[in-house]
Amino acid sequence: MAVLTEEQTMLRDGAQDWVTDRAPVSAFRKLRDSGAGTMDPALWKEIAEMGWAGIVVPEEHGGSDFGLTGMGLVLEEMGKQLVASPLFISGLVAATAFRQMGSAAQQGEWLPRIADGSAIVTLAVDEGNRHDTARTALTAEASGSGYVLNGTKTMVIDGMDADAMLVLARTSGAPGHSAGLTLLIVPTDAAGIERHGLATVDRRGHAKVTFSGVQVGPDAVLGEVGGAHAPLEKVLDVARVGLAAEMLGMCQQAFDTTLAYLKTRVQFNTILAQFQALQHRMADLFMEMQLVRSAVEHAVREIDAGGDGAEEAAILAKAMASDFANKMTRQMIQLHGGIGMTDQYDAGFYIKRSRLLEMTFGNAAQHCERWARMRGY
Amino acid sequence: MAVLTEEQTMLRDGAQDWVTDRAPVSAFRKLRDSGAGTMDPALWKEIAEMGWAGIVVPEEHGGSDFGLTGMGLVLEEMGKQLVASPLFISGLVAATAFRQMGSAAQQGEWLPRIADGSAIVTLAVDEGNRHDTARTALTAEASGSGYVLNGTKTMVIDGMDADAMLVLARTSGAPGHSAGLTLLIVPTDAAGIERHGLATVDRRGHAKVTFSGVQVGPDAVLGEVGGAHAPLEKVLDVARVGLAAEMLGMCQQAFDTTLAYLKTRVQFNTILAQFQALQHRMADLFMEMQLVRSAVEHAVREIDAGGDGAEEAAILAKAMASDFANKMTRQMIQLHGGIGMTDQYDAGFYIKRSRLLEMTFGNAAQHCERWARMRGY
Amino acid sequence: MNVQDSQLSAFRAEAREWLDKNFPKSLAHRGDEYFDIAPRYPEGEDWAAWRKAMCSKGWGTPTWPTEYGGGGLTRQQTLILRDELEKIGGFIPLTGIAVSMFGPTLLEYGTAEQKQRHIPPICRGETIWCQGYSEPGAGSDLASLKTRAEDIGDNFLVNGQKIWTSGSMHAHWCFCLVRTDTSHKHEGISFLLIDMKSPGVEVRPITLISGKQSFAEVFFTDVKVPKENLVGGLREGWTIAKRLMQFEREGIGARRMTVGELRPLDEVAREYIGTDAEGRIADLDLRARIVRHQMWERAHRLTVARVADEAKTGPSEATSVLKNAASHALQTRGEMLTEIMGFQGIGWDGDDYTQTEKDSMKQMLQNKAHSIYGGTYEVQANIISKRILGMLDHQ
Amino acid sequence: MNVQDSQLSAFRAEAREWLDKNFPKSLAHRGDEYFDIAPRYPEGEDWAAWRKAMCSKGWGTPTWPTEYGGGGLTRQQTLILRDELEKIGGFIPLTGIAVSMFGPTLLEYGTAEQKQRHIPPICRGETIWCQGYSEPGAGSDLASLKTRAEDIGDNFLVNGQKIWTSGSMHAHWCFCLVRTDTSHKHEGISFLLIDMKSPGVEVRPITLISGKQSFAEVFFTDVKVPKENLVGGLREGWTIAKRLMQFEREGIGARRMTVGELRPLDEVAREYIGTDAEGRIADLDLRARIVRHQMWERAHRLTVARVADEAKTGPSEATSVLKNAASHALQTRGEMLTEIMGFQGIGWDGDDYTQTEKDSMKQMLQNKAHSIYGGTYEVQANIISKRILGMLDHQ
Repeated sequence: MAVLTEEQTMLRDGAQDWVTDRAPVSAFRKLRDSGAGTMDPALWKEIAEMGWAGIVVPEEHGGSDFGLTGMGLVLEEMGKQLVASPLFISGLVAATAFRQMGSAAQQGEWLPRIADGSAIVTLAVDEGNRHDTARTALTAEASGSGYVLNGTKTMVIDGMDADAMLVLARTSGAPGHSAGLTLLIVPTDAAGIERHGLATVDRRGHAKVTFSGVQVGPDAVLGEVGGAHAPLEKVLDVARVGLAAEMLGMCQQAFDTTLAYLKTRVQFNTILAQFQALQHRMADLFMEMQLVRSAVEHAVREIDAGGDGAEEAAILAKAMASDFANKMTRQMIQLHGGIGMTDQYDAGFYIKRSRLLEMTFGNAAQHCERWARMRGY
Repeated sequence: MAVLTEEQTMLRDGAQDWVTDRAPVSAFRKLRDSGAGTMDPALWKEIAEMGWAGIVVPEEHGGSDFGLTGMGLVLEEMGKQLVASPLFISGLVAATAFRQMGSAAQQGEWLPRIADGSAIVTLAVDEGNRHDTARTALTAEASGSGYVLNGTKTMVIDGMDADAMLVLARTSGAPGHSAGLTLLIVPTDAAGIERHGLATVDRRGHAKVTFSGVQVGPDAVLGEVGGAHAPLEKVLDVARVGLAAEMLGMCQQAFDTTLAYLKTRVQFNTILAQFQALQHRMADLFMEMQLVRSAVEHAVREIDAGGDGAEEAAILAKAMASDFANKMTRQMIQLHGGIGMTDQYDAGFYIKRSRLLEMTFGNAAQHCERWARMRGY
Repeated sequence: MNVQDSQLSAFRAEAREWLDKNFPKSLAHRGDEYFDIAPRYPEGEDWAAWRKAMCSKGWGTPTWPTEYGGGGLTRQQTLILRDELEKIGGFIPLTGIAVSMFGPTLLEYGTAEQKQRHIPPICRGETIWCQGYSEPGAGSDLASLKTRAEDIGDNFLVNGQKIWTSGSMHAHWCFCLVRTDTSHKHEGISFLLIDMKSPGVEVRPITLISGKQSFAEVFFTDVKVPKENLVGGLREGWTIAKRLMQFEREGIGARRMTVGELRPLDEVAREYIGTDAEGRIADLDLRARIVRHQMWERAHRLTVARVADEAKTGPSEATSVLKNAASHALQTRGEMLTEIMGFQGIGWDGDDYTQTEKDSMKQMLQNKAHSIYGGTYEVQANIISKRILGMLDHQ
Repeated sequence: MNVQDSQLSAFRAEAREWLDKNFPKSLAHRGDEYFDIAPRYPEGEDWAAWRKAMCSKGWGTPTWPTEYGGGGLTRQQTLILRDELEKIGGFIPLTGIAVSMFGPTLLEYGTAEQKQRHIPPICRGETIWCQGYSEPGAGSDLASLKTRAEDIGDNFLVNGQKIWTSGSMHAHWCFCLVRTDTSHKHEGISFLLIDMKSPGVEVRPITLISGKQSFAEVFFTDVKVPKENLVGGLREGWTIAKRLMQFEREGIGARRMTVGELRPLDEVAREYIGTDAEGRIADLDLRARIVRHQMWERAHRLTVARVADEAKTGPSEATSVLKNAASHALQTRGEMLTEIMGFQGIGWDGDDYTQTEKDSMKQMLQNKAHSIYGGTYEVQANIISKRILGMLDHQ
């Protein structure tokens, strides 16, 4: 674990205590079994009150400006217990988008509301089977002084609970081109928007959103018309590192839970932890988890430093965390044996959530491809 | 192990006995230490006398026509003890080339001499860093009624001991094209040929051969002028399966030697074989070796059956045997510990020979690529 | 061609003709549906007709003796039958543990009366059996089971709890390991057949992470079991159980990935991910892994065939190898299918996903059990290293 | 910027200026040559000048106390020094076990006299030390060593055989584990410093599969060793040895792949294999594996840095993790380099191969020792599972 400042330690410990106390994985189980929804508004209120929704928001807009270093610690703790909340998409991703791409007016309008949790803003970028912003087909045609949006977005994170969406739209060019993309802020109650929840395996609040002649004004555009691709990729890299932090937490918990199980479960008159084959498997997993942790913590720092290293670091973190989360959750089930296969045990939640996070904003293979291209091979 | 006929069992047992008795790995060590050469002529004479050089040669030309099924068994046994002999390149590869591509006259001239071991014929196809027949640059220009050869071949197997070479030459087109390739038989003592031995890591008789205006007659061409690529690939697939059989034997021996070592070596008052982590590693290696064996035995059958399945089977056998040989030889050293690192122990011979066989006539990655292309993806 | 070969050729011709006449074309390549919902049988006239035809001929259980309703075929003939079935997209319409595990065991260890009573209904596809082996807390250490059978004269009185009894919700009978002697671990176990309609038997389904309820817990409370239902002698249960587990591993390892042919992953990838200008799957990292996976799967199938070929007599020691290699193949395929389908591969419910897409996720999760049931991957590795490789006990 | 930060900035400026003045440009990026032939030092004026400059400043052993000739730098300052060195292709011109293992241990356990006698020559790069630990037959079970040291008054009389003593052909001194008590295994071991010029010491080099002779067997026959050369108390040798092995693992795991920067594999692949129309390495399977390897290597380096950062005080428990991760990285790289170079990568000798090509094969083979020496991969896994994860003894 990286050496933390006093403030960071307090934040991490606070998150740990709150998650363990208020939002352990059993809380998520209750939410799922109740069928009531995909997030618990009461928990979100508490999260907001603790100021976590404003961690990456500048102080002048009501945030604490702790950066991804701070947010990563909270997401890691939440990942441990699979807390369902819009903190990631609104508090990290949307807030970063506004900070990096929004005008002063847009920042003034949205960042305070994101920071205090009164607005949940999400990102609507994906359309096809897999994450690929260049393939965007949803159109934003100039109309009067504003734009009219037509098309469909999928895998909109916490889309059913969101008050507004940052929508990636095509203002020119054809699907496959990275030029001609524009990011617009659109309230979810705008006329012509239809949303419905996707019943994904992790039972979180992903939505499919259809835009039929949705009208927005000229002030809806973040940054340059047609020039969203590059700056949005930077925002998405922040998102990817946030996901990697969440996966790291998930892996750490899956590892710890499995280790604890092996230390108590007896087979053939022997505690499982005494079998050397399992010892060595755990040793290898532990080793790999250390590499993943290093990659994630490095990426967090690079993102906050804002230098040239951020892109490579984000690729590394997302690819390694995705691969390892896949492996760790598989081993979690295998090493638990039969009990791990039952729905009444939590291991299933971890593998299901993992498979979804692995592919969110690009899977390991896609980031490996980026790595190779970045290095020119 | 495939169910064998009585004849096959006799052949296999005979090979096993001879190899163990006359050509164990200690014989290869002596050969290497003596620096005298890369094969032992006395052993080659014995091999020929036993009729193994004629295993794939038709009976009318003095062979036994046992096919690759028979040759595979012998190569597997030779692989176990790393026997250095031209059996593979002359008795299998060159013989197959004459059978499949040669005219009746060429077969009549060469096959009997290959079968009785009086002629060693090799194949000169490779030029660059890696096996790729289409990249052939060595030219054969029409001259009078024959051809003049200019260029260089490398990794010519047993090239220093060969009496003749089947040379792949370009009669038209440019390097990279599979059209325009022609196979010619060229005696190694022809004017304009310069050979020198390559000091490869396995210390076998690979040669680099330079052709400077080497003149051959029109009867030197095997098959169609310019049309050698497709038929030669079929010959090479036979060669690849032969290599896979050799690698299988090598792996089996590496496995058995390692297992025997683990059963005797004591550490921390315990026989190594009792450590569960090592038991499971051996179990996994054994499992994978079974898959490799199935792939190799299947390929041998498919080649002899001569049907459409031969190509796929050859790809599978070469790719899997190469990957596994790499893994098995690494584990052989690791599981032997320090002693495995010393030159006085045989493990080094296995890993060195393996690395060379892995890449001969295409490595695992190249055959994986073929597999994908064959299936149209 | 020798005599044996010509007899086999004749059998092939006969089988082909019979199948041509009797296999309903409507069922071609639909073996998976069948397999998937076993041990219950799909409804419909064609399904029933096919089952009836095959069972009447004894080919539902082709190698079993004809006197008990089996087909009496040799191993070679059976391979030919399977081969001919595969050519037309056909399948054997009997499946489940009665056919693959319990039947062969009872044929070896049962009394004439027991065989006469239980085998023919299995051959006709009439009785469903479940396996009362695992218990909560026992896990891989099966022999530590606690369910007790007390001798009370003509009957045993059975009390205890079983878990992971697959298909017990629909089963008519249960073959069960019970403890008749608490002073010995392995030698205190007996093998009992229990009628699931007996008073005191209660079945509670277990929901798996895949959402399936293919397993259940079974509770026995003062269940009376007639003594004629004891297979083998008292305290010989463990020997029988081990033999049965060998059949089980063979079944799990040897079975094709499904009865029908699965859709090749590269085809799915081309559909979901697309190809580049040269026709290659656009995701090159994935493409490389698909190749390696297909090679493994192919080599596994070849190994299944090779082992069947080699093991002319008696059970093969290779079953643990086959099972672990199959776990690897199945689980890799499941994970890759999810990866390939991407956002369409992580659906659980609703119309946003096709049935195939939803099934692929559930199958990926369900497959995780393959390396757990029938002896975990680790237990198989123990067996390989000790029994095949002779590496002694690790303790 | 706080006080500490500004002090560090000042140190960085000072270090940069000094290096600029003293590091011979001719040696830039040539650290590997140096490393490769350690513990003998390359000849040449620039090499000697650089060693002299660094050693005079104490920066050959930057963290060691100034009173014994070290640099007296803090960990932070040392990182800065290394950072500045890397920028100019520089390297610390002292290497080998005296610097990485023996020195730190003697600084902790030696008497003032012993430190005064042995540390300054190490700081000046004058003495070469070898390690007398392993014995034939002992392997990973180091403590089963048999070399005896008998008390004969003012001296010990040493008899026995050591193996895998790296660099002993050139060593001036050997730090050696000897048995002074046969009634206890671990508690019967003592830590002795032996002058290699003593009568009765014989060194026989071992040829490795890579052709290198970096190790040797050392035979001790009635070698007299003065009692002042005992480090720590009698029978305290095992404690000292464990501490030293911790430094060893740290050194092996933490060290960069070499002192200089290795050539990226993708660059080598582009040269040897070529690229397709889109500039991709033409072997797509290999390309995918290069990516994964580079990611692992990068994450390993980051972990080395993280561990150094975290372990502000005392030795870190992470050394076993670092060592195993480094073995994986190194050995994968070695194998891939051979694969990439293809027919040029399997040369052993002669002019058909460049020196780099021949070295790559030898290095691939030599690298196999990385997971064997200093505690095998398996021993490290035992340490991780027991000491870090608390999984108890497996027996």
